[in-house]
Amino acid sequence: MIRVLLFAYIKERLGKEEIVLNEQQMTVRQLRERLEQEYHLQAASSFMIAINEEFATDDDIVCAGDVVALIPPVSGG
Amino acid sequence: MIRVLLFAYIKERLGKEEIVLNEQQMTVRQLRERLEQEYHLQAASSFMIAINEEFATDDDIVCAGDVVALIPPVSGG
Amino acid sequence: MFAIVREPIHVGSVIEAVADRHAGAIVTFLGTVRELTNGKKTVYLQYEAYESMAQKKLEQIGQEIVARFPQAKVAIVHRIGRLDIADIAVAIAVSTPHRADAYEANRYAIERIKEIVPIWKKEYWEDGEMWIGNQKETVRYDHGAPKEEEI
Amino acid sequence: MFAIVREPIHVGSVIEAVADRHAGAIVTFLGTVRELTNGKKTVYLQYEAYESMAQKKLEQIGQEIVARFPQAKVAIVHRIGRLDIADIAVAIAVSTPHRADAYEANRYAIERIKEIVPIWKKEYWEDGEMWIGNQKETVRYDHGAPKEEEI
Repeated sequence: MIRVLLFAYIKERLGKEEIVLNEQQMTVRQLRERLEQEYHLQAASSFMIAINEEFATDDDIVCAGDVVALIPPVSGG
Repeated sequence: MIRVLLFAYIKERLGKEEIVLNEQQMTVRQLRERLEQEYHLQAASSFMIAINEEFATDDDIVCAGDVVALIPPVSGG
Repeated sequence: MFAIVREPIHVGSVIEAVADRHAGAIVTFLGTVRELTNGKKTVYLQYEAYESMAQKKLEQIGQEIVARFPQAKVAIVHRIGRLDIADIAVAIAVSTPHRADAYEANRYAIERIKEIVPIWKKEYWEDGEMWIGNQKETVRYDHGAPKEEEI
Repeated sequence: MFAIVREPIHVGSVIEAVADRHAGAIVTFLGTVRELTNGKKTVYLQYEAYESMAQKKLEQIGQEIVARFPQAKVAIVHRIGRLDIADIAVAIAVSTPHRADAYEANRYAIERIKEIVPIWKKEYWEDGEMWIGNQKETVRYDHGAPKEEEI
């Protein structure tokens, strides 16, 4: 089970704070594809992905128990 | 009569806060020469001179009633 | 001091956190809520953060600065929640022995915040709202409810 | 706010003086008394000013900044008298709509202060003292009283 945290406009648009994926292991790339298909997040390729609070690349592996976050372009400061 | 205000190490070295010159009119250049001769201020050429709180050049004229200040290299901030 | 807070930022505390006998310069940056952006009037802002990660990323920025300026001390506090015009959203204080480093390190901190710290700003105007960083998501009230276009 | 003061500088007031609905950035510079300069330990400093002219020159610097950055607001306060380690000698606050200008204008202000504002600093060490800006005037106590060399 992989938790995917949502923030900002993604959270608003999907109307929830997280998604739970029933997966044991997948690459970040696979996770992006899954989100695009299942949640119609077509802009998912422009998000950064964090695994356990560190930015990840598309080839990184997400395992069950990891906390993933979708990070749309930030605008703090 | 021209008042000449002294600051920082010049004030300390001469042991006074101002000098009074009995002149009706002189150029800044003449004033520098006078200070060098009379007060042994050999470094006077490295000071800035202010007339009535504005920096002056050597060709500017100082008149009786003006307040002159010797401004050694500043070190505020 | 690296923190994400919901209450008004106390600038004095941020500055005190970097005070140092070896410091000759303390440069502070305050990011404040500006009323006009591209001629458009902001009513208020809402900041949201991935708080635990944002905190870590602020600490990381501090470490990056110290790696480059070993005598620097850094403090960064970012506020989230609703902010009104002229409120302080972020305060960055950097102290160093000499001033050039303090300016440079401080500027570095704000640029990095805008790159890597998971904080998002939503602007509210009189006639709409928008999540900044994603211009496509503009919602104009006068055009009715948000469309169901895909994101 | 442009002032020469003898009491501790209240940084909050200097920052408040530049707060503005149109400001998105406030950059503040604090010049603090550093313990070590070129490896030499300062015990305290004494600042002296040609006060009326210094005040005018601070105002002039503010005008120079506004001429270049018309939306900038500037406040500068310089303290004189005796200052101890970590005391604030000068506080400069600049607000502008966008941050690049605030950093640049603030840096300009401190560089100009060091050029045109008639303020002088005397450093006191354990074994001597010196008016800064004129290295020749060093007085070392262990060499006895100042010599009567010409200045």
